[in-house]
Amino acid sequence: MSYLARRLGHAILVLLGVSILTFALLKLAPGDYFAGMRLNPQISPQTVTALRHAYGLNRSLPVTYLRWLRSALRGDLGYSFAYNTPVWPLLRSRASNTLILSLLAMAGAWLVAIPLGVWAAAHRGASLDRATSAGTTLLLALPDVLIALGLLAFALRTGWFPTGGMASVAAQAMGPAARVRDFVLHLILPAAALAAGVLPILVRHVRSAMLDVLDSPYLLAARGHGIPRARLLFRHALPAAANPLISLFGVSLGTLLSGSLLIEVVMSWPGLGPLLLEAILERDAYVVVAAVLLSAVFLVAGNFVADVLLYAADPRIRAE
Amino acid sequence: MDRLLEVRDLRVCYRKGTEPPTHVVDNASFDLAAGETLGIIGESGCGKTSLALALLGLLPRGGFVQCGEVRFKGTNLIELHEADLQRVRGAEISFVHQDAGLALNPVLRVGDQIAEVLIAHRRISFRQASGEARKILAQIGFAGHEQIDRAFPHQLSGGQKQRVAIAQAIACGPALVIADEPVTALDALVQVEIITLLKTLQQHFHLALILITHTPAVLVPIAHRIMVMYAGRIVEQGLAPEVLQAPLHPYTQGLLDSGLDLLPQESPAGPLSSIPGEPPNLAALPAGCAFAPRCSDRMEVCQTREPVESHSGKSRIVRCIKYE
Amino acid sequence: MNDQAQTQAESREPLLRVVNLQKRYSRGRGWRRSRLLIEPLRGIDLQVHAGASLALIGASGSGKSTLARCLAGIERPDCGEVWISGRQSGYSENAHASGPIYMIFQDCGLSTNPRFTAAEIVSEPLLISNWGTTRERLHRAIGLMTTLGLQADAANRRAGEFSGGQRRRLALARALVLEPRILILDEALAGLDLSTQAQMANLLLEIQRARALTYLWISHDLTLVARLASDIAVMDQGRIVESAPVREWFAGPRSPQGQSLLQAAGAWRSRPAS
Amino acid sequence: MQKKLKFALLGLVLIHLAVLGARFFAPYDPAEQHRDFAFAPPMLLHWVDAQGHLHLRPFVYALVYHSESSAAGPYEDDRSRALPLRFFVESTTTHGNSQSAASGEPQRTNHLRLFGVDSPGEIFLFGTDDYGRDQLSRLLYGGQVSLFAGLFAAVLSLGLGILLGSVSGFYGSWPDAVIMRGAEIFMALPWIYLLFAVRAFLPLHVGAQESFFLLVGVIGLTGWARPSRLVRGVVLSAKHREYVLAARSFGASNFYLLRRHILPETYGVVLTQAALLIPQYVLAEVTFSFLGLGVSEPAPSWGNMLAELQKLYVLESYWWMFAAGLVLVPVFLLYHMVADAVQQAQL
Repeated sequence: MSYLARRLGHAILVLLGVSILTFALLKLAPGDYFAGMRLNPQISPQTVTALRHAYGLNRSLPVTYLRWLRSALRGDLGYSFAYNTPVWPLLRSRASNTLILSLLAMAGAWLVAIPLGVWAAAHRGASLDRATSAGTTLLLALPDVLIALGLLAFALRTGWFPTGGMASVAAQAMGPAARVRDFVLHLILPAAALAAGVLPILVRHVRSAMLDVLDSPYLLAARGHGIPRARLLFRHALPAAANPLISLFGVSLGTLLSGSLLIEVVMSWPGLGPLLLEAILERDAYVVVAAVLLSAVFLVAGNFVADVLLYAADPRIRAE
Repeated sequence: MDRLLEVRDLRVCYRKGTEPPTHVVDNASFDLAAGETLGIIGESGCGKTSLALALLGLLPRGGFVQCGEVRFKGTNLIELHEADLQRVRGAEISFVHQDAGLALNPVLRVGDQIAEVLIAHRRISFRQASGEARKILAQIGFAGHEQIDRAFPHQLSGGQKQRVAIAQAIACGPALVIADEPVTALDALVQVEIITLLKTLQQHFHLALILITHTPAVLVPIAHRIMVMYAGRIVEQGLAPEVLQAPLHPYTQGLLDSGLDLLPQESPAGPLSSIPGEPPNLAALPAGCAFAPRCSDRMEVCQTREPVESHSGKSRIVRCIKYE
Repeated sequence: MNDQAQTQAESREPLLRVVNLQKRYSRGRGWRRSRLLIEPLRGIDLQVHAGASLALIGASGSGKSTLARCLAGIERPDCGEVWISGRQSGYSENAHASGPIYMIFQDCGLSTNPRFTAAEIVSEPLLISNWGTTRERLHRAIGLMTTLGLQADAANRRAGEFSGGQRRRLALARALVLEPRILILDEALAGLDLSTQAQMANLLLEIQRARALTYLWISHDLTLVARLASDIAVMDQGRIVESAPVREWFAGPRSPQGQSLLQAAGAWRSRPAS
Repeated sequence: MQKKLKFALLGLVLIHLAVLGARFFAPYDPAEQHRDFAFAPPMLLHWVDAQGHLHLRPFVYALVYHSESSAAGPYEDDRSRALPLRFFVESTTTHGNSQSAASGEPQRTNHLRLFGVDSPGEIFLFGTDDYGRDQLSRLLYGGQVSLFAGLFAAVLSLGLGILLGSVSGFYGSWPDAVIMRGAEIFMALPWIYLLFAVRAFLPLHVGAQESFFLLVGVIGLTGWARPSRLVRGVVLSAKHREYVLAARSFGASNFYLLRRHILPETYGVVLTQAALLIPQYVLAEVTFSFLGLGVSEPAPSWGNMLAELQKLYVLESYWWMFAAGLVLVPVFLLYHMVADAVQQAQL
């Protein structure tokens, strides 16, 4: 249990570090939202100074950070200058959209990757294995952007899928069933693009983790005891290969979040990605910090989940 | 004596890439009776392990049996399909691997690992198999340890792991157990325990045992017969006392001379006896007798002609030109 | 006169004298650090005379290898003194301060860098101590390799291409190239086939005679110890519990640890089963 | 295996040379606009003319504007005007667009190009964009930005990674703690978010050259964490190898140990990482420029060329605008081949 407590403490420390890092970066940035305002002849310099004071932008870095951290812990992540609204409500719906997309893509990619990887490893060198490896190689060389644009072009040409957003304009008027159908239709392409980005990495790792285990002396020994093949693969080999795969789970979440930023922008999925991009272009400081920090929260939480799974799956870690 | 295992002219090859296959075991013939212990000795890289793995069709990637037969209770194992072989492995013939630390699955409880073997060969529920596994563990020296079946391999000592591996091997009551260097990785004291355990089991279950080692001393308390391998060939076989006390082949003599004595009072002062040189590369064997370059009794003819097996006495076979 | 006094002092003084050597590690993190204290050496006192051949035996984990590493200057003992021919030596990070003690490691496959050629491996200590020119170093390395039964044409082969026995010869050559007075052999023959083991043992005996070396054997193989050592010290839990000349010890070890070690080795001595 | 590596390296060298020699290989200046030919489709090279005669010198047909509403697109081939390909042509580049030539005297430079067609007439092998700029030329020039930004950034972050990783692994104690905690913080952010966070505090609108170095800096400096952790791992295990201990017992200095024994151990990991990081960083540049945070118009980069596709009508109708994304595929394949080959050579 102390292992998990340690991992949790570690995760919290890392998040604190991330918050300091992002916050410091933004404070070092030349110009903020009000710098742009200053250029506007209709707003007097006094007003700008007063506003800066009101938002606490004129205090020293540690003080601003501590104030921000204290309010962040209360759920107040600051104020968006561009949207003229508190950051958290703005972020909350965007973040949940990103999570829906990422988790769905994650589930889809793993559900395909595990059987495919195990199967390729079990038939090492056979034509099916080679085809899988050629497929993953090609998919790995296709940039996310291209996949997303390709799928979007496909949607445009065929008209089978909507070309962006989360819901049709007419969605409000639809019945519940139709609304769900509409939502799913909007979700399919971005999720597919996202899953296609991580799928080749997952398949390759599953395959190589399985190969390592299949070559291990204890699998040879199990074969020597006459354990049937299917049982050998799923009861003996897969749990032993789980360790690197669970670690991969955390890492793949990072890749997925990175990929989703771009895909959200391309496919106009109203997630964190487009919000962050806008915020950067608008120099909307608190939104940038909050969005980046939130992405770190997702990733760190994902890694913590991986730690918990690892704890459950590997007796050697439990014994530590 | 009824023959349990008959191996005839077995040849095992390894193929690497496009190179011609290397013969790691050649022309191997031997018999084993039920309840008999056969020790196989030889330096590393002389084909002992490959021979053992070939008996059960467990050769690693690139290895294959080129010719010969392995008759177990009358069935030729070489001709069996993988699915049929799988029914033999663990149930009729089982294998104890070199290093039990590596041969046990690190993420499964040891009790379950034994139960797995039972489930693979019997129509039996998991619960029954677990109970059985506990009984077997108690039988092989874990009597005092109540929760031992719930342990994971990393929680056990080297000797305990080897015991678990042996428990797996005997779980289904096989007729033959092949143990490949079962004690090499262990401390001297534990080595004694494991060999004693093997001996007890062998007598109790009337097991046939093939014990592979490169330390002849290990065989002294347990082996009925001894087989010596060099460069993929069986160079000498016979009853253990005969081979140990009066080795015929110069290689056997060299091996035994460099190993067995212990007390300084008994051992002569001066240099230790040893076989000069090193075992040859199996991919490029010298012409004639493979041992000739290292042999103290080398004759002219040894470098040109391969020796054939010659029988001396009831069950003594030696492959050396000296005795032809 | 001064020289004479020193020579006299040296003849009385053992070549290697170890006084109350201690070493401990702590495992674990933070506040749990103190709980997991491992003490591989709890006060070692040891004397080895020139030309002797002392075997350190004991169960695994008794501290044999840690003692060897402390003596060879690879690890720093926490307290205690090491005297070599009347001069105190100590650990230092960079300069080699343990004096003329070198060590041959357990597995020579690991103790030779697979990227290096044989000549590079053997001449490495010379290079490190800035001895001679490249040509002189090479000459000396190859000379030593030939003495130890490695062919001169092996000099340019990489370590990975040698067999286990040959690699041990390489490691031995490397240890001898700076002409040490004491050689520590940490399981230097373990894992070899018996015949190769015997070859190496003979080679080591020969070298000991030729170069007046003092050996410190670390081994769990009593068969070899019986043939190679002149004295035996039994270690248990970081202490030396017994030491005696080899014949005396084999005739009857006094410590219980020694007795169980000998008993284990003797189990093989029972007559063959019929 | 060696053959695969050689093939991949050769391919990469050729691609990089082509990009570097863009002035010679590209038929047009990247900013040169042909306003009459906005979104012209790629032209086909022909050897056989309408009459069925074979020509040894390949030619293209001149394009004529047809009608916006035709199914085959607004342009069609003028079968009567074959423009034979000329090699090693002396070409005059007009800086600024051809439309504004009347308003002032544009700057002119002459240099040799690999191929071109006789004036009047144009050759657009990869089509044009909405300003009528030749895509092939822009791809070649854009590669200078995209490929080399990735390359330089990888060199930067690997250099940093080796330095920090080996210090961390070799010296341990507090430098290790500081460096590794730092790496953890960097790795706790999804990579693109990290890039964006850093990019966010830098000036938004900068010139093409500044933005190139800015991107190299941002990408290179944020990517040190993973390579440094890998290098640290290798150094840490190498440090405890018995041959390192042996060298230490002969009195070797830390510098000697690092140089002779430990750093050579990391070469394999570093090369593999390089082959994996470069394509990743090329993609990062493309992503930045695609989203308008990198190299901006009119200087071409594969990212801002691809950005055209964000307009739905472009995405729907002008498939050749995908070229800037598709060129990434062979580049990535070749880099991945190098990574695979290096990795296998290590085993």
